Amino acid sequence: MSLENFLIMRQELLMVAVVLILLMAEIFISQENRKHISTFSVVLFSLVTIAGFFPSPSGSLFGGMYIASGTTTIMKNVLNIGILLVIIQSITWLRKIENSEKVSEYYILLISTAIGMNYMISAGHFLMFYIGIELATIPVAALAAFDRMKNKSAEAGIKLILSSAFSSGILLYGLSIIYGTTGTLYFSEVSKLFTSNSLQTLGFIFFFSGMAFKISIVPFHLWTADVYEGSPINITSYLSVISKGAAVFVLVIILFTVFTAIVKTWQSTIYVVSVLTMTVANLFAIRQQNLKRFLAFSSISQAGYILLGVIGGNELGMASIIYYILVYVFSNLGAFGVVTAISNQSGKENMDDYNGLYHTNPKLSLIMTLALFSLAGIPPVAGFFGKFFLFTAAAQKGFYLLVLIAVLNTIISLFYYLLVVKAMFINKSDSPIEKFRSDFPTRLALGICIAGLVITGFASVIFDAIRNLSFGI
Amino acid sequence: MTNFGYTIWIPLLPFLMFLLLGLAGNKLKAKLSGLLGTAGLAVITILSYFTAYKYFFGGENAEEGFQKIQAFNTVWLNLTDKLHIDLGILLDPISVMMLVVITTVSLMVHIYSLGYMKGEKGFERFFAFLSLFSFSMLGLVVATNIFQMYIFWELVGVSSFLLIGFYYTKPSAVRASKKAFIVTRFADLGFLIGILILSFNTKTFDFITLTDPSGPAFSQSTSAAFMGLSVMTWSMIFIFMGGVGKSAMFPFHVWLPDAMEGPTPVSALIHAATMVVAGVYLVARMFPIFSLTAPVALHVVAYVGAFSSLFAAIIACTQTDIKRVLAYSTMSQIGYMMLALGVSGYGGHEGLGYMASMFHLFTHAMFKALLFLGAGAIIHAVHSNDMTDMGGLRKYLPITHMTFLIACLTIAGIPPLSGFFSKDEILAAALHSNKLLFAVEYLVAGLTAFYMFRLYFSIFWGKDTHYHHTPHEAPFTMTIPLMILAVGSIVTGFIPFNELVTSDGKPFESELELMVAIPSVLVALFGIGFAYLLYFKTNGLPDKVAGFFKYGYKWAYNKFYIDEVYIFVTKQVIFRYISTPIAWFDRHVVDATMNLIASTTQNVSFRIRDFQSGQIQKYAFVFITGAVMLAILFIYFLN
Amino acid sequence: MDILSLFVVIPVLTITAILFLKDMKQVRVVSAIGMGVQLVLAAVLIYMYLTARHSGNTDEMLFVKDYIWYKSLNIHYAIGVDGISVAMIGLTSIVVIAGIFASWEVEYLRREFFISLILLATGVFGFFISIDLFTMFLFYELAVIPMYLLIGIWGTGPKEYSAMKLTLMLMGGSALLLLGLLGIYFNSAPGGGQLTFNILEISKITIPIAAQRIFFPLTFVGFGVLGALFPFHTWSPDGHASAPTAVSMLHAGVLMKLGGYGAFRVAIFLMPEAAKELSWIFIILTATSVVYGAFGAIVQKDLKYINAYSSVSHCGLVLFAILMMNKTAMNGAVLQMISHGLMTALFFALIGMIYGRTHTRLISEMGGLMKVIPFLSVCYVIAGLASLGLPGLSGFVAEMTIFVGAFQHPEPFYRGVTILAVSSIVITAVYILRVVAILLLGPTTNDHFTHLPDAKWYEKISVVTLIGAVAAIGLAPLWLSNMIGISLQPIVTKILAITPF
Amino acid sequence: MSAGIPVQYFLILATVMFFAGVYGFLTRRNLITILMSVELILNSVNINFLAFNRYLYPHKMEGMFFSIFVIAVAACEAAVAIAIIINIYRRFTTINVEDVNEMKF
Repeated sequence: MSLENFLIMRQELLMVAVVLILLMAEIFISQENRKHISTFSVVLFSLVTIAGFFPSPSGSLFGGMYIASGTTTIMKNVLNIGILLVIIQSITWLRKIENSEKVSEYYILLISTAIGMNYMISAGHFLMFYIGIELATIPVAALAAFDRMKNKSAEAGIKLILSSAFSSGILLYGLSIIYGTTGTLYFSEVSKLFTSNSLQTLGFIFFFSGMAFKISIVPFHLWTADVYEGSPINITSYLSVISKGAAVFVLVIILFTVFTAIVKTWQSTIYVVSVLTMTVANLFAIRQQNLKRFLAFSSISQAGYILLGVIGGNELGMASIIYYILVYVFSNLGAFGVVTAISNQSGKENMDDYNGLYHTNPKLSLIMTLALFSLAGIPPVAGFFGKFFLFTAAAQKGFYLLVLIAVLNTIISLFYYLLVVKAMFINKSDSPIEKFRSDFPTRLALGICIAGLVITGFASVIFDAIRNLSFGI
Repeated sequence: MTNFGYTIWIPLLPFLMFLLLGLAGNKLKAKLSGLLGTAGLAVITILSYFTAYKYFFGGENAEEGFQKIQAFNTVWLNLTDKLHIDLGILLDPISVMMLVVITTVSLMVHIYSLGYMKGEKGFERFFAFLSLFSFSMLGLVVATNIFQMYIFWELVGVSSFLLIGFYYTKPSAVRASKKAFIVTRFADLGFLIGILILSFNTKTFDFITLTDPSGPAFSQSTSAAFMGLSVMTWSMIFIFMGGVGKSAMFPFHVWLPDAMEGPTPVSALIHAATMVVAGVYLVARMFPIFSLTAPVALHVVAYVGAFSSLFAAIIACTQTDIKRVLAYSTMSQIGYMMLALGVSGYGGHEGLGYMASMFHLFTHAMFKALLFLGAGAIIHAVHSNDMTDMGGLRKYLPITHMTFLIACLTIAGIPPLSGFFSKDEILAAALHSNKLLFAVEYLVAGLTAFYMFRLYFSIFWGKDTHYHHTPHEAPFTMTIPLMILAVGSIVTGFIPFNELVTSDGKPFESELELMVAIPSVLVALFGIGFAYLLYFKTNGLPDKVAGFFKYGYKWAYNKFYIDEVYIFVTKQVIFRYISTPIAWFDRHVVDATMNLIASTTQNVSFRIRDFQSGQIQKYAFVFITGAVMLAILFIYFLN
Repeated sequence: MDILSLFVVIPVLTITAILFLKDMKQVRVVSAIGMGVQLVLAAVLIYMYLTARHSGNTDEMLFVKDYIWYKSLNIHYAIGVDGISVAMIGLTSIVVIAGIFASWEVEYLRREFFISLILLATGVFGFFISIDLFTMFLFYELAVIPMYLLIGIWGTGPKEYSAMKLTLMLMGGSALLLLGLLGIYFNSAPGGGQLTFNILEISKITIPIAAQRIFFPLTFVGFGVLGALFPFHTWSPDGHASAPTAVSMLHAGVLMKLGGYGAFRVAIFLMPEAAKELSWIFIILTATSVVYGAFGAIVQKDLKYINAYSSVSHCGLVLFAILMMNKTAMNGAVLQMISHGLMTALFFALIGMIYGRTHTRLISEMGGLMKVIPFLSVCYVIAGLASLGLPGLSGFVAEMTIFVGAFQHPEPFYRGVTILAVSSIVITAVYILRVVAILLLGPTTNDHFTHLPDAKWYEKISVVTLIGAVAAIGLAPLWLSNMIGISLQPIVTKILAITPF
Repeated sequence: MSAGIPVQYFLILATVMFFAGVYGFLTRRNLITILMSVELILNSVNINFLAFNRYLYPHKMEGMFFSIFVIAVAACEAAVAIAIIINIYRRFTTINVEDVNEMKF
């Protein structure tokens, strides 16, 4: 493997290296040094993240099974930022006594999934894609069941693994049909041979269902809420941001490059499911009391909005999706960060528990508010820009009705986001969450999120850079 | 012609006085502010007289008659390219005449109020409001354009509102002021609509342009029509509606009697002499248009005037509150003026009615102010408004008595007092135009004499009432204005109006028509005699007469139940049948729809929760169903 | 730094300063100083604007600054003002400073209160200086969202419900608006070329009429929700009733004007063809607003509800006039925005002050306050008179300009509807006088009220500022009207190009 | 793989297996059985791949490879799933899927 090849695949390889280093460390490190594993992982992963930003060659490896381009690099970078934030946020939780034995395990599993995601983003062949997607899913199931002592965690794990296995089955069945009708699994060749006959459409629909499962699009979303609620919070945030983001990226790439022959079909499909997703998720979110579950439904509805970027099949759409995922990383991790901090401190996860939070923990409340506003698309935080660009992308292709449905849905979503704001600022509580000071990792992660929320919006460079690397059909 | 620029101070000075007294009034001593206000008014009275002298006798008018002079004009607000609201001063015979009337009466009232309002709480406020009123009224009469007139029209309305409600802790005064404002406001709506229609068709507000017989108003006369009447007719009728409201003509008269809740000097100034004749002035101001392009509207003016004068005169015969009697009498007299305008033609002797109307306006201002101020002096002495509480006051109030008598004789039309001359001209004009109206006015003349002397006899003669406090004559500040106005009532009849104030500015010959004058005096004397019989001494006759008319009396006593109609319309129709349903509709339909959307959302949200059953197999079922449905949809339907 | 950006920068700086203050007492002082500077700046701006115009500068917008922001979408941070925006900025700075003084005694979470208030103001100022649709929309939403907290935290009554309703409905409006803006954007270069959000550039082209027919209603209704367009006005009574004084002032006084301004500057200016075609629908709706709001106000029992319905009526008049699409009526609309902004702020300030003393807003529980608190009562009467259109106060100027302008419409239908709208002046008089009579006049009904203190100094500042502005416009409207009129010329020219009147 | 058997037979077999798997997944109550149903689905996919490869595109091996990978991944999946099922049994003392139902709505 030449240096060139290494550079093309550097992010994956570096991550593999990190995983290996951590495995070694797990074996050789002394008991008292174990508590530094977290810091060590953070440092290592930040190096990986930073490395991703250096300019690097594009190209393909393994006979076209692996493709790296500017677009995939920036997608990976966005995800890496998110993963880094999750890793930082996890530190406090991992310091708990019951987790002390499993710290490096946690990081190994987490980074393994990241490797899977990177491979699936860079896939040029359905086999690579399949391996990537499974690598990105199976460890997460283990992570979801990480809290061995909690019923809910185990339940989340089983629900995730079974559902994802089922969905993989469906997806594979779709792939097998595609293979049967085209005789190849290379993206580039499939796209040439793909027509819009019924069998292929069926194959596409099955494939799409499998992907929709990962992104948690209605009606393939039902696992989401339960798994999110049951998993440890950091895993929930990982699932809601990183897994989803990676799946969206892959979907976009595949739709834009492979299924170009049936654009009309997949546009209609996405039209239907995005309306369903936004509406149903919002309707469910209204009633939620558990914040994790609440954010789960919120993230489902966000997926619905994201599909607006997909539907146009245009360059702007891809740019706005990448941008939106970046914003979404900051906003959702900001919100989850606050939930994590409070949960770590007090074990409380319900909305009622947040009553009067502003009076005891004003900073956390403000961060939460900004994050929620960003999710709702309220200026001046970046979510506003992100949503605007998504809608612009859909409108560019004339999907005005869909945009209308989406914006009406944002009102519903604003309603439930405001419920949280109301709880924190307006409601009174007899037993508010105690005033506390978060530890450094939490503050660092939240600080990055807030900075990201503000900067990503106003610094147009970021969007313009993404735009330059995007492509349409 | 240009050296009338100083007239700008005539309206401006009272305005400054208003600002001074209004903003700093409570810092000044009460007496000082009263004096300041009065002094300011004295200055403009002099200015007005000077202007009148200069205008009428300055020799500037040549053979072509009195010109309209725009002494000052400035754009206040630009509306369209052609329409702009100006503020300015227009001098022509009627505006100059009005200046004299207003400043004279206003000055008298100011002086009178120094005594009458002495010691009242809010003395300086009173004078501030008076100044505001003077400003508005002067601004109204000198208006160069109809919109300026409307502006000041509204301002006099509000000053009237403020002054009627001067005793703001008294609920009846509050009610009265509210009523006055709203009723006139409704009429003003008509005025405004009239202005809109007029300006839309003529593209100008300017009086000089409007009333120019070769101007745009006249070329428009037959252009468009609506319901059989030309637009100009409609606009004139609407504009006249404003006049009806302000001049308390039927059916918008209801506010005037109630307005007597205000302090008596206010009634004298606003509700007798000046503001209420604004409607007449308005018609006079627009007279060429009325006369030449909208004769139908002019007929409306005549009939409304005639009906109101009769209507009011009948009611006046039955009322016992002296100020209300005077109020109805005012209404009746204004009806006269309206009628006179309504029957008048344009130019030369044809314009007799116009001249007569202005003449009567002038004399009426004098004697009606006198009557009100006299009534004020009586109320001041007796502390009651009701004539049944009075009687035999001539002994206690000699000056008031004499001046009151003069005023009564004047209004009754006894020669050689001024009322005789002006009323005679009106009757003559009516005779030449419309016999029916003429007959009505004869009747009203008799009724007028009757109710005025009913008032006079019941107050100053009649029973010897026992008073708690011996009534005493008012102070000089009050009696001097009475005497001045009495003189005015006597002499103003000799002013040659036919040479000064005519419809086209040119003088014309007019002489006393004995055929009209003698019977009218006889009718008046008959009325006086009848009143003498009934009220000179206490006897049972009035009740018998009342019994004779029975229902008629009852209806008249209750003012023909017009108030009740109004209350029905406002309380029942507007409040109960329009506003309450609208408010209900807003809350329970419009708002409820919005809330329904929200609650439906919540409801649906609750209904669909079973989808999320927690059963992984059900999830998978939905999953596979969804996939299959999508497949079916796209393979069989949308492919 | 150009003068216009200062209007956004100063509030932001003020907020930053407040954030770092230790002493709570200083918060209001700093706010007052910040907004005072803003007021001075507004005066300077007006002066500069007039000077520039005087010296023959006939550009459509003055002080234009254009910084590219999102290059790929051609989004700019573009600012500029014409006479209308200058006037609105003046209005805003007056109302904001009055609002600051009116909320001098907010105790609970004072720092947060003033921050939210100024944040709201930032949005409003930003909105008025923007000439880029994106920036405009951004500031629009920025102005709306603090309302939730302001009402929810510092409000009274069913505040959470009202705040939620208000926010959601306004956001609903902005949702439609967003769609409209996107539609405009994608049709901004019908002949090919660079799409743009810049109002001035879009105004030079004609958006295809088919697109206009879709996006004009969206944009107009979107702004109309904020302008209390019937039937989307129901957030207004509840919202105003629950909001704290200064918030009601700012909201009714300034924020609702965003609706009118936007409807004018975006919907009508950019899509005049569709506006002309569809105006009859909205004319009916707005005329309904005018009359309906006024009738609705008559029977209300709560002072704030009365004023809220009255705002519906008056703001309806703004949209009504805009739709008449001639220079005079539009001029009147802008004047009405300013006038209504000032006097409704005045009303809400006074209502807040009265409520602060009597602890009730039900008129039936009050009476004869004139004797007890003469200063506030007289001011209330003045506000009432302004509201019912007394000459010499601003309401008259605005309403008359609207009526005369609207009546110049060539089609009889529009003139007929105008007469309907004109009739609202009577209804207005009815409810205003009803309140004045019950609330202020008559004997003092409640013994508890006999010793109420009259206005404090800061309350006087707040009220007198507003009255001064109301009277100034009412007495000498010409310069303002001309300033607006000149700026209306481009749009009038554009409309005339469609069908000459 | 006798040449006498047409490809359709394989495909029908695969389809039947697929739906049997789906049916099993939806109806079995035992978590292990459910896992087995998933394996059934995956194996149906494998048959598909192999049949397609062998009959339609015999000169390339993509289908073969793919099925090998699927088998491998399925094994991993099963490993993790069974680990979690064991944990479920510890926590819930049952592996009846209907009882693993703490979170819903």
